[in-house]
Amino acid sequence: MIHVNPTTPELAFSMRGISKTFGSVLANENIHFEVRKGEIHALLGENGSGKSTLMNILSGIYQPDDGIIEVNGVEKIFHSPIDSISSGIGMVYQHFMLAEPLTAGENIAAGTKGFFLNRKTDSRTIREFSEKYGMEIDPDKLTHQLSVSEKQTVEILKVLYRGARILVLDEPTAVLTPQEIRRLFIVLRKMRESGCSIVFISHKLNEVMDLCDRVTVLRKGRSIETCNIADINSYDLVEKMVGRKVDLSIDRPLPRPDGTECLLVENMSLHDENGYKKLNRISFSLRHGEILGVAGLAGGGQKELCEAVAGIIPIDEGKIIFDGTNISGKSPREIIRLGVSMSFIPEDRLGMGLVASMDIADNILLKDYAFQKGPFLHTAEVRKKAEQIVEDLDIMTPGIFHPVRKLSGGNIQKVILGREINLSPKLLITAYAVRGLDINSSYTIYNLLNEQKKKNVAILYIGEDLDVLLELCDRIMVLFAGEITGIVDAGSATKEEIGQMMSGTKLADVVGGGKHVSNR
Amino acid sequence: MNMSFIVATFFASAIAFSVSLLLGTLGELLTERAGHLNLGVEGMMLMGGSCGYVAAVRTHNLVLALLFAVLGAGFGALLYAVLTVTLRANQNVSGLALTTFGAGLANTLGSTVPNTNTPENIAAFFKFHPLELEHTVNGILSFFHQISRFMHIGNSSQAAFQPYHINNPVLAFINTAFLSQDIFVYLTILLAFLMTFYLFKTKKGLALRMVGENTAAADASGLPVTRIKYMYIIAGGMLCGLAGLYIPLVLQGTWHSDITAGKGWIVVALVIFVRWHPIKAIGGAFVFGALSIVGLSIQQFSQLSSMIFFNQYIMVMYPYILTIVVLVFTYGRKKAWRGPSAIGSAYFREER
Amino acid sequence: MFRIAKKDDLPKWKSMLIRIASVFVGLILSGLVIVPLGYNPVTTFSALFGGAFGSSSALITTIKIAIPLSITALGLAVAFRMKFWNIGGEGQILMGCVFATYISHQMPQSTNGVVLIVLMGVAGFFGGAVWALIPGVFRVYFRTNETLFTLMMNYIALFIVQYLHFVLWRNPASHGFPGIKAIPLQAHLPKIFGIHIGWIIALFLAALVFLLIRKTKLGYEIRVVGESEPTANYAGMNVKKVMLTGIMLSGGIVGLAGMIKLTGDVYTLSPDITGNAGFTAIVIAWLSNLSAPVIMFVSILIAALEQGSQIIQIKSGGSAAVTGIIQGLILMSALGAEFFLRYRVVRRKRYVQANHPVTGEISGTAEQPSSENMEQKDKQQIADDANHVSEGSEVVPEGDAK
Amino acid sequence: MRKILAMVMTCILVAGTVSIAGCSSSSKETTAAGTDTVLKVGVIYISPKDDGGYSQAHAEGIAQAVAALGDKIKVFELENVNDTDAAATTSAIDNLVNEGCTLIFTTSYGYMQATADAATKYPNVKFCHCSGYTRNDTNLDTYFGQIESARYLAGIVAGLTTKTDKLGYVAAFPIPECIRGINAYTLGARSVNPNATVTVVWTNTWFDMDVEKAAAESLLSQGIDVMAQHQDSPAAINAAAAAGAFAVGYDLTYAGAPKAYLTAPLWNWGTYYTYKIQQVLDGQWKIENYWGGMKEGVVKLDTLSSLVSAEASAAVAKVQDTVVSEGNAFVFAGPIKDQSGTVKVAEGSSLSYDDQMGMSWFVEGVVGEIPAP
Repeated sequence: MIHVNPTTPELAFSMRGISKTFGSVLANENIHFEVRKGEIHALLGENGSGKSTLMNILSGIYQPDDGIIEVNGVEKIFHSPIDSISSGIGMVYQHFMLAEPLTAGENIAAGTKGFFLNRKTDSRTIREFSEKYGMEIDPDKLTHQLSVSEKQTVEILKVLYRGARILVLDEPTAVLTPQEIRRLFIVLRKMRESGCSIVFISHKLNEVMDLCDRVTVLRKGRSIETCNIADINSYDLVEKMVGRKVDLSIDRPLPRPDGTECLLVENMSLHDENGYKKLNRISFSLRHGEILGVAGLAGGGQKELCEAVAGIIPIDEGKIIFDGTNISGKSPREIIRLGVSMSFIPEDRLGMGLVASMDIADNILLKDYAFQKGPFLHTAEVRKKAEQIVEDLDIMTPGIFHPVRKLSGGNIQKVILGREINLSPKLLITAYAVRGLDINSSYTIYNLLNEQKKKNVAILYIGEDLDVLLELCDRIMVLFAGEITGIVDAGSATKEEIGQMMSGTKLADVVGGGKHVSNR
Repeated sequence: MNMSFIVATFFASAIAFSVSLLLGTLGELLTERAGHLNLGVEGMMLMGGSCGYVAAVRTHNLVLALLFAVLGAGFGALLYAVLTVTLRANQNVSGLALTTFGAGLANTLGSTVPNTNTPENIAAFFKFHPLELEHTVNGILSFFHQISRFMHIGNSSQAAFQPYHINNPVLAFINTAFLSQDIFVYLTILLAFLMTFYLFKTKKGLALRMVGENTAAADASGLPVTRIKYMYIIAGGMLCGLAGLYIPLVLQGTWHSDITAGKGWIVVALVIFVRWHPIKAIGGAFVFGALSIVGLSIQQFSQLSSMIFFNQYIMVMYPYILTIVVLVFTYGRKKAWRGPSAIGSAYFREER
Repeated sequence: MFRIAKKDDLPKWKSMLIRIASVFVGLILSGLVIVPLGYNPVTTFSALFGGAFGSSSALITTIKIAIPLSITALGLAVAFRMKFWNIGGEGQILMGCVFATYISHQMPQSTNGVVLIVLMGVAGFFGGAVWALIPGVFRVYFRTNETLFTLMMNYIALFIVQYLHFVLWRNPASHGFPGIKAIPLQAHLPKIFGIHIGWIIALFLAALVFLLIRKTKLGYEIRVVGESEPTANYAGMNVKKVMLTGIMLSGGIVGLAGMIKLTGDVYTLSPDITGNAGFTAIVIAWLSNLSAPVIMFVSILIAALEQGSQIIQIKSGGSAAVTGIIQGLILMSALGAEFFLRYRVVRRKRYVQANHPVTGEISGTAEQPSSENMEQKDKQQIADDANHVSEGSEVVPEGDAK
Repeated sequence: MRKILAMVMTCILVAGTVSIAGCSSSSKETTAAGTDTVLKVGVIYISPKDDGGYSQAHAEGIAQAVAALGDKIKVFELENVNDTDAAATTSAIDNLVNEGCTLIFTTSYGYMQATADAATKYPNVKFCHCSGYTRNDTNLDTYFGQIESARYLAGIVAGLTTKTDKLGYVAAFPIPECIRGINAYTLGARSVNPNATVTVVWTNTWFDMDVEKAAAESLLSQGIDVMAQHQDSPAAINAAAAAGAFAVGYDLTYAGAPKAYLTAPLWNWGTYYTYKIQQVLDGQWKIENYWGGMKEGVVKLDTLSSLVSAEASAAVAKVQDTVVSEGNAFVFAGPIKDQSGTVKVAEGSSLSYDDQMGMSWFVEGVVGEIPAP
């Protein structure tokens, strides 16, 4: 559905000539961005293209180095979010900005006018808003008891409650199931009907094409183009995002026919530190020279799966058999010694696997030091190794004594992968290996993985982008709420099938049924 | 003298002793609710105490004394706020530096009024016990007596005034233990209730809690985070200043260097003990206050004082052990609230 | 309009300069504070530094004060490396002394001095380690907040020592005065250059801690655990074990500091034996950026301030408390200076509006008007900003530190 | 602009450093020049010298000596020197010696060991330690006074002031010094009022207002109407005043509680300090165990306040001359019974100096215990 304002479109806000640097990184460079009243405007761009920075400038979180912001034709300077909010701009963050021990209602009411905290009137207003746009929320529930989509609802209500007429949603669908996404879209369209302007940040083209009226594409911190959705197709959009014609196909060497079973997981269950069940009777196998992809929504148990195989967290029941040995209950160090390597890239990228403030050499040491003799570190050999890795993987760095946090995302990824590959593992686990990377860097990583595959390494690939999963992996396993909803052959499965399984539909019940692939 | 009187007097001493603890706790509680652990309470109490006491001695004016106590300690809190909010320095270390500075300033200032006593007029103000039963009832009775004599009402008009005397032992106990305190004590307790209402029933209080729980969220909600932090850190410091003033001005009636004698540190423990809740602070302060002086009263009963459990030095340990128990208990439970979670971390908007 | 932005790492000499400048700012500020209180800043400061460094005997006294401070700070730095906020130095010093004293009382009178000192050292280490491990175990297994726990442990240790001092270990030979029997003569640390050998031990420990952190596997593990527990876990480290070992080392070294003060300087355990070293050392460790060599240097400076406080009294007859003001302000400005190492204050520039006429509507697909001229301007401004990073920084502290 | 500012600041800082360094060197020259002519005297106090108690009594004594001896001496005083941290004491003595002091008074019992060590370390410096017992043959002696004589007189006042016959006594430590004082006070009170009892609370501190106040309040709640103390803060007097009771002070005249204050046994250290410093100035230094009393003027009873009855004044006046001339020998003259009624000092004899110094029992009439060490 395409919605176009019949009369001369009036601008809700405009940002012109916006520049912003972080240290030496140029995040936004002379960006121009304008949104009309009563439209849903997509802000499209790759990771690192400057979308979030631009929106954080609009919401007053960041101060631009340069540029002008006008709201309703009046020039504004936002010193803090207060200024932005009072101009009628509301931001819904990707990482929720909620105080967990407070109730939903309190989170919504915080910072609004009035002196007394009146649960009744607040609840009534909240309910009015929820009904108007078709949302549901219990204001008296504590925030940490809410589900992800309820938390998002709280965030949206929060900005509506403050009288926002311009809503900015930063990748709102990343954490939602398809059903929840559909519900969100209904809400957003209702808001558009009531005259609100919505900025929808995403890198998912299909959602943009489905929901939005106009789109602005950012690339490498610059605004590339603004156009009507009706006037453009998704292929052109990708080209504008990436900056060149892209061949999105990844080559997929055939798995070695002689690949023996490397990893066998049987009926594995585990729970997290709060006692919630995170994985429930998971069974799958992985052969040498094969890439098994794992798809699923955030929090579906991918992280726990990696950590359990790597021995970091204990399992409640089941078996993990690696090359014929049961490794469940073994310490991470013993498992590392057996040849299991894991690179896990969490959301903040440097959280697990690398030590941000340490230099490259010290980070390379992370997996080696334990196998050195004596109580002292032997740094000389590690330095040599670090030099080698930097050279082999073409890591852009002033030297091996450069702190990794100062490297770019792609180079950080190379450091961690380089270290893991250097251990000549038999099993390589990578989670979100290309998160936050531009397309070029991503392809470098895919190539690295494929090289390992050719060396007969078994690879467990946890990914987010279904297109990539489908092209890179040999098989794809889908997790939903800690259970396997199906394992499919990547060559023949479709995105839709995987999407259905990601939202909890069992493979057998999937509409359009792909080829069933045995999980043995 | 009977046992109940001894116990009642002990209660009264313990209450008077714990007022400054309670005030300080309320102050530090505000600061911590804003997400800042200020270990400089001792310093701020000393600053407030010395400034207020010197003002009292020089001007004989209670209002000025209170004002200077508030300003002195507020200045200390301001220094802390500049360091930890604006300059984002480590909170623990900044608090320790504030204690060093505050103690130095207070003792230097205090040495300008050696060997003085609280001015008579101010001391008299604190000798007034508004809830003391015999005094109050007799005041009212004699007032009516005077009126009735003047109006020649009833038979009693010519009779001599019969003062009321408490006969009921329970009432006497309550009167001695709880009702014979100065107005400051009751105002402080009232403040604890008001602060509870403020924290949990007003939007200002909600804003404060939000800042202490998740500063980034509060910022994104459009709360003036920096202003709120400054406001409550300084307000908290001011309360600590009043707590500090109470010690030389009322409790001891004279100034001596380091007169707070570690009460500021007890306060830091107390805030955890009462789990950042103003009303619980009333009880907590009393328990801490009572336990730190009960050993002296127990000396009178040699069969008790010879037991190690009731030893003076063992008994003062209990508040801290209790605090540790509270700490372990709350952290041991999975879903328990562990206090304002922003405590200890500096907030920089562009680095979330 | 000003705003704050992150700064890239400064070269070493520049950050050094800022830190040194901050000490001077602290001195200037304290000068401003003490003048109204009736002190002449020039005579006060000259008494302070003359008294601390002016003669060899003054220097000896300063170093003697610095010894327990530096060793305590070394110990705390190990814990701080793991982001274990050990503010229980006071308690660990006390317990180190308690255990060392106990050993000295239990050993036969005739025990050889060296043997006795070594045994007391082990006991002191053990005492401090135990006292740190109690909160450590709760931190590791229950994630109990260690800042508050260690603070409480200080008081418990203090009351234990008071109990020993007044009741349990009261020396019957002291005419009824409270007090614990002094350690035997042969347990006194020998002197070299007029100072007990604690200074050699301190230097040795500094080297040891430096090596431990930089050159050993354990030190590496401690650094990784401090930076990121998940990463440590991931690398196969036994995080709990590393933390407990680190905490034990930290507490042990702090306990050893107590034992050294006991055997080198005080000879008798008393509740006041710490001389606040447990708290002062926190500030030292922090200001030294947890670096062992710097700790030695900063300890001397802080010790000079403490030693100078008596000289101020002797020279000017003033109150001892005035050094508290000076010390506090120097610490505060040094803490504040950290800000200028990490952030910079930039003036917000306005976009030149003339270059960019306001248009009511920009057609759907139009590219933004971006003239060459403007591009250059942008670049110029970015370059300007870069200049501020490198040159503006050393000016900032003086202007804003108050 | 910023560069200029930076340069200016640097110049200021450098200039500041140079001037400070310059001053410090110049001040050293003047002190070095004056060493020969003047006797430099060092004094160490446990608390601030204006503490209104023990240290102030000493400081006032020193001030008297300065007034009396004028230019011939120069005094350096260190206050707030912790007496349970030997390191602090040692460095204080070191600093005084470095300053050129050749006569040093250490005024608290806790300084004893550190003073003795310093006496060995600095054979050319003379040390006088107050209230201890360690002496040597060359440069370390001790001094104290018969404060019990004045306490005995104060006891007479208290014994005749009390209505309830219950006296209270807030005492620091169960050490002979305090026990002697309690006993003397009790003997004085019971010499005029045989029914009087003295209840003791130990605070285990010389100066902790909170504890002393709480201790006094615990006594007052038992019906005690005259408070006495052997501590250095006025907290007990203030507590008594607040409760409408009377109080006997210590160390110095206390003006803070005019409605409670009866009198106090006082120190008058000026007599001793003038005497001892003069001794050194004259080159007559001798090791002694100075134990002056009311006769010498080191100890006195404060002028009785207007609250003291005529009867009590008369009773004091009656024995005053004898007490002044005979001192503690009169106070501890037999017969004296202990708490259990056993005669400890027979009629006709008096407690010896050594027995007084080691006193570890309470006389009859004291309510309280001496904790076993």
